[in-house]
Amino acid sequence: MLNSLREPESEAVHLGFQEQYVSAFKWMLLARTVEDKIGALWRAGKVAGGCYLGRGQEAISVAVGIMLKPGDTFGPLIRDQAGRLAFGEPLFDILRTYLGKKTGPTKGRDGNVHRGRPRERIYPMISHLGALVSVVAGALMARRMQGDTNFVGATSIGDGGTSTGSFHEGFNMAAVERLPLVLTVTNNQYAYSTPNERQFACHDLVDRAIGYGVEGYSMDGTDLKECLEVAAHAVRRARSGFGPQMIVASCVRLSGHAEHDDGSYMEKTLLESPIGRDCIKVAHSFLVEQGWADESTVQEWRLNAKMDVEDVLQRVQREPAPVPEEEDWNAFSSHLIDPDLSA
Amino acid sequence: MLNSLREPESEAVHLGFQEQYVSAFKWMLLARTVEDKIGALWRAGKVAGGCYLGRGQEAISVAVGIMLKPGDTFGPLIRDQAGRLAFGEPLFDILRTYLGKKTGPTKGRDGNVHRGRPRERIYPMISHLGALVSVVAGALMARRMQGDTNFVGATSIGDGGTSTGSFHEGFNMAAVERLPLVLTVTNNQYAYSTPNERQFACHDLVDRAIGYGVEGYSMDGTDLKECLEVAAHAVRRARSGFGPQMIVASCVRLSGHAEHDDGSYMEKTLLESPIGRDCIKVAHSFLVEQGWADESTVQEWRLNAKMDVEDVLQRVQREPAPVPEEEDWNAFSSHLIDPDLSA
Amino acid sequence: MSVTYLEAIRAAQAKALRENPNVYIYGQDVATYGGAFKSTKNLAKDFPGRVLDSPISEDAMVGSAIGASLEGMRPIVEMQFADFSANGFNQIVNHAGGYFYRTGVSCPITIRMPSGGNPGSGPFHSQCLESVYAHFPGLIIMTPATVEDAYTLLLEAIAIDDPVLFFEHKFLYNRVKAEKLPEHFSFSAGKARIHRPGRDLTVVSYGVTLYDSLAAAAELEKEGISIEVVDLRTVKPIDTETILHSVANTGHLLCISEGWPWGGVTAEVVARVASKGFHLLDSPPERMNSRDTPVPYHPDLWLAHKPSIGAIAKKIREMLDW
Amino acid sequence: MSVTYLEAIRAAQAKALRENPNVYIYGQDVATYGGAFKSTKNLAKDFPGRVLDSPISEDAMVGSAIGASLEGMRPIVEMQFADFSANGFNQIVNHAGGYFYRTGVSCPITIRMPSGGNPGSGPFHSQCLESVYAHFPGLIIMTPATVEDAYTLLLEAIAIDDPVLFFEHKFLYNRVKAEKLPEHFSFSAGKARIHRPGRDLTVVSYGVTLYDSLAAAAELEKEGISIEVVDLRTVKPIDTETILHSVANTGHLLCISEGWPWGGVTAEVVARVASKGFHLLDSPPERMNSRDTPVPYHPDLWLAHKPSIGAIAKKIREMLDW
Ligand SMILES: Cc1ncc(C[n+]2csc(CCOP(=O)(O)OP(=O)(O)O)c2C)c(N)n1
Ligand SMILES: Cc1ncc(C[n+]2csc(CCOP(=O)(O)OP(=O)(O)O)c2C)c(N)n1
Ligand SMILES: [Mg+2]
Ligand SMILES: [Mg+2]
Repeated sequence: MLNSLREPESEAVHLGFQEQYVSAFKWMLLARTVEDKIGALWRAGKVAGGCYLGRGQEAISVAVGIMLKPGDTFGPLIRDQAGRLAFGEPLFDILRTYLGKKTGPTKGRDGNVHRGRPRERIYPMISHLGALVSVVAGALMARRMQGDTNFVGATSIGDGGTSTGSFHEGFNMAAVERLPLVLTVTNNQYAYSTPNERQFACHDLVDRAIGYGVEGYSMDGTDLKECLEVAAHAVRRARSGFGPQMIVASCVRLSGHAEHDDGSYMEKTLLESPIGRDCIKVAHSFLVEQGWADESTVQEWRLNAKMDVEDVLQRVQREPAPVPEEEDWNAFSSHLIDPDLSA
Repeated sequence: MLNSLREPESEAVHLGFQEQYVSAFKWMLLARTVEDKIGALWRAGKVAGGCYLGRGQEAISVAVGIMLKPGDTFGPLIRDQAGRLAFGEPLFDILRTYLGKKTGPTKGRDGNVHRGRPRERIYPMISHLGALVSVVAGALMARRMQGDTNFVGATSIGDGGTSTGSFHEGFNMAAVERLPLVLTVTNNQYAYSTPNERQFACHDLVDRAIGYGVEGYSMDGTDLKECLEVAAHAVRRARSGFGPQMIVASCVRLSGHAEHDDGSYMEKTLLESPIGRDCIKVAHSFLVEQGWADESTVQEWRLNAKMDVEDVLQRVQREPAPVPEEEDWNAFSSHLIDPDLSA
Repeated sequence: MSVTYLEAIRAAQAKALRENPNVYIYGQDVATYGGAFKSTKNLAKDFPGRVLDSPISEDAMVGSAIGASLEGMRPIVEMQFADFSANGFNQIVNHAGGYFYRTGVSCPITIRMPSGGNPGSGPFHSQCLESVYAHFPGLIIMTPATVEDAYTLLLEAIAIDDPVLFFEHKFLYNRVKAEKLPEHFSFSAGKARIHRPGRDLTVVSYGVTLYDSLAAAAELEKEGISIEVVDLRTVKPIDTETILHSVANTGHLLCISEGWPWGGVTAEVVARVASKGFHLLDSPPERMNSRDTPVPYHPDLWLAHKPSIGAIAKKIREMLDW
Repeated sequence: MSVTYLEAIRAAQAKALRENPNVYIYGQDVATYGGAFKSTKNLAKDFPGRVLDSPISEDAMVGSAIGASLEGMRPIVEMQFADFSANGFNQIVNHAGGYFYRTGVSCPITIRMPSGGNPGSGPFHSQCLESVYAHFPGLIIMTPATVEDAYTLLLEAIAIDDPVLFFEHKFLYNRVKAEKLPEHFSFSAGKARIHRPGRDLTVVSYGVTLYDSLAAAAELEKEGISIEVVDLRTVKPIDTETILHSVANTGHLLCISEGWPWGGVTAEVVARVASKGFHLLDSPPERMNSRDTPVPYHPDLWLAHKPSIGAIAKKIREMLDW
């Protein structure tokens, strides 16, 4: 089901689509694999703090991540493991951050989903939901002021995150500035334990697109084919000057909110509904149906993903933790340090 | 032009409409008169601080104010003089507050538009735009929890105020709770000097109603008849359990943002457009056309308004200013006072 | 039978809901789920319609509580983490904070602020924001350290006619226990307590660092040093009298907080004692805080970020050598 | 010819726009209108496309500046009034503030904060929020009092690689003047200045109360009392060294601010001097602030709300009688 406010050009399975689909599928496998591993490490007590996984949301996330080119900007959210990988975040960053290694992008100063590479335009999120929308918008404003062309930015938000003032202000600003921003709203039916009906009252969150004056699409987030088509379309529209694009993807979170949460409050029937499908299984079947891969090929890909994760994990585990005695307790990058506070 | 998402029942000129119209018109005259006086006092240096008037917005404001019954809640904004009067705010409150009198509702501690009577359900606004939406929503939640029925709350916001996160959070919450909240968005084309196209990108702000899942109406804010019809309808719908109602009223601010601002940046053509009409002139003509009043009657009403304002002003001017030596410098209402800070 | 700090918070809310029909709880995931930390567990079931899940809208959560309080309710807002109150900042400091002074009408809301660090919580789930809010007029700031205080101060917060920010410390939730909850008590917000009497030096603290202070005091006792430990309990208002009384006995002051160093509780306490108790002091008044950086994620960095028991003991030894 | 404080701010922005193509200004009504206080007057015309009106979205204004800074820009965000920064609080303290520490990448944004009271401005257009932001790690807090500092510190703010909050005082906009703007200067953020040398007592202040302090000093001079007045200029970092040096000469400290009393600049300064300069003090260090209520609207109340020249002089006389 592709349901946009303005009809997109027909998205027939174009040349290269198979390649893209397969590539996206492999990133999904890798994301699921590394997350399964992180979950296991967390349960084994090897990961400090929370553990927020993207199970069931790989198709949506990868579809956006894979459409971005180097030079584009990506502001991923909690469950964007797959998109991060597709956009180029190394597996090392994920594991180093979850394991708090000094070698990681935050040097152990921040954890789990808060990693990023600002210089390479992967923006680290802060926990406060919605805050990244205006940051990505500002980066795009800057590119335009600098005379750049042919760039887009993408970021995502959950059904719950749409209730934040930050989200509203940031997205409205992007609309006013007509920025090439692709916003994915991943409606996984819950914000932590809070169901949609306690979060918003509209029929479909895509109903908000018209109120911002942007193009909007509503899609089945469990079908990689649809995700890729819509994301391709939205990214292309954004890149071509049609302003912000809002993609609302429906799916179901396939775990609890985090590894400490069993999600027992979730409606059992949801998992039997079409959007309750596991996007990896759906894509797997599709690949086989299309004859783009057979079972043993998929099996091999899975194995490769496992091996990649194991390999990186082995190396990362041997890397050093941050050493408090060597820590530079200074939040300023300029020369201005307060001697009374840095002691 | 009445343009609602769900068609309201036809609002023929019903029994009692003439009475209501006339009464509304008188409030409008009174509001304009007292504001003209306040503007003059300000120019004479007798009002400290800013001076924000509602010229051109009286029809919208009064229409909502007059539909509310005692027991309902009203959270007026900057330019809601007419609605305040119609809902029952005494002229004394206005003048005492503008003149900083000790006798006023804020005792000189706050000024101009920040007055209110919380106990009588006229809520004082803070300056931070959007902040009152959730406050009114919360009051309505409380009423419902207390088992009250048959109450509504109304509040308003400007085109500029819709860009605040507060507005979004508050209105979305009201929608989720399905509260009897009537929200008026008065689109006077500018937020201070900032025109609509730098504020939002949708076609009409009423396009946001569907995204909140509420009923919405777009109307000509210069036509008292339309304002009364739409407001009556929306207030009735809210009262009858149809949830929040969003009224978007178009008009033009007939002064600068405040008395210090000549509004010279405003598009000159706007004043010649239909929404650039002075709602008081429009209503005046309508009254005469309908034969509900002749020129001399209107003249008499104007005179009465002037006399009322002069009378109250005379009395208020003789009232005392706050005396610093008598001021209780204590922000706590409970017994907890910090001796070190209250000194 | 024993009761944890977390259970005390739940029990206080249950008691308030039971005894006052105007009390209700509003916050993310507080209903069915019972709150991210389970501090409202079962309350939605036991008090139908009075424990409500909110959208992720901190500004509107606080705003709605203000409105409800004007209608006579006694709302309890739970921030999922105190850190997220940053998004409700304007409503807290500008709307609720000044309400009484501006209008003469009070605004009795309670905002529960799960605060402070835990290993691995990182920059956005660890903050101690009591000093930020204490700077604004009209807000009462409670920082209970003990199970008893978590219980009685929360009940008092709900009863008080002013907005109260209740900074409960997450590290203490399941780590401190009491035999049972107090049955008879009188309200005492704004009063500090001598938690441990001593002769040689006064340590003023609150929240989690109260325990670090007590541990340091125990260590120093073996060396013959007798430390008096004052628990502030409420950081606004501050009970200057009790502090000065203690300093009058010991002649030395060290104030300790897990919060950031610039301008917080410790600066306020030291400044008060320096002004009002200058002649009581036999050595310069000192303070200890966490480092002036975001709270780091890695447990080792986290431990080094805040005042440790060892560092406290060392500081005290230095002060008494002075 | 003379230059006002406000003109200095405009001139600094014009210079920055002229010399650095990465500088731009974003805020409500800053373009055509030239800003609510006209501090960006004509800049939109002179620098097309680089002075942009924003929606009423303080959170997104700051957020977008953060993003732009990551792309190499040097954004200047104008808050219409510092008070409205409450709505951008989260982006300022949690996003910009910790950026460098968390990521190793700096976030060079400047936020202009028109601050402080004017008669009739009331609770929401008068606030002094420097102490609130100074509490958070990673933010540099400038509080210029003079025309020269308004100019050079703003240029430095834009040049600095960290987020800078620039608290310009509205009362000074058109009330203080200089002959001309400095042409040659070296950057000096973080350094206080002895504004008026003296022998008998040190007054530490900044912003508008610097002038009240100077006026009190002039009054006391007639009584033979010689006051040294230190202008902090930057309240984070605080130049403790200069303060201690002054107190070493005078033996007495009074710190004065228009901000609220609990835990602000004055608490921080007094606490530092009490700790590091205890033996330098011949009397208890004291502080003066505005009252602990919202800033009142009525001009008479407003005057009584903040430290007056008379009250400062009185306090100093009392201190020296001690
Ligand atoms: C402003 C803010 N308030 C509260 C939280 C705590 N919190 C973290 S995740 C979460 C639920 C998010 O739900 P949703 O946006 O639907 O994303 P999902 O977890 O379903 O992917 C909450 C409430 C937060 N991170 N930010
Ligand atoms: C959060 C916030 N930011 C900035 C301001 C300053 N301000 C006061 S009124 C105003 C313009 C309001 O425009 P609009 O909402 O369209 O209402 P109007 O004045 O046109 O009635 C601004 C920017 C404010 N009051 N609140
Ligand atoms: Mg969700
Ligand atoms: Mg407007």
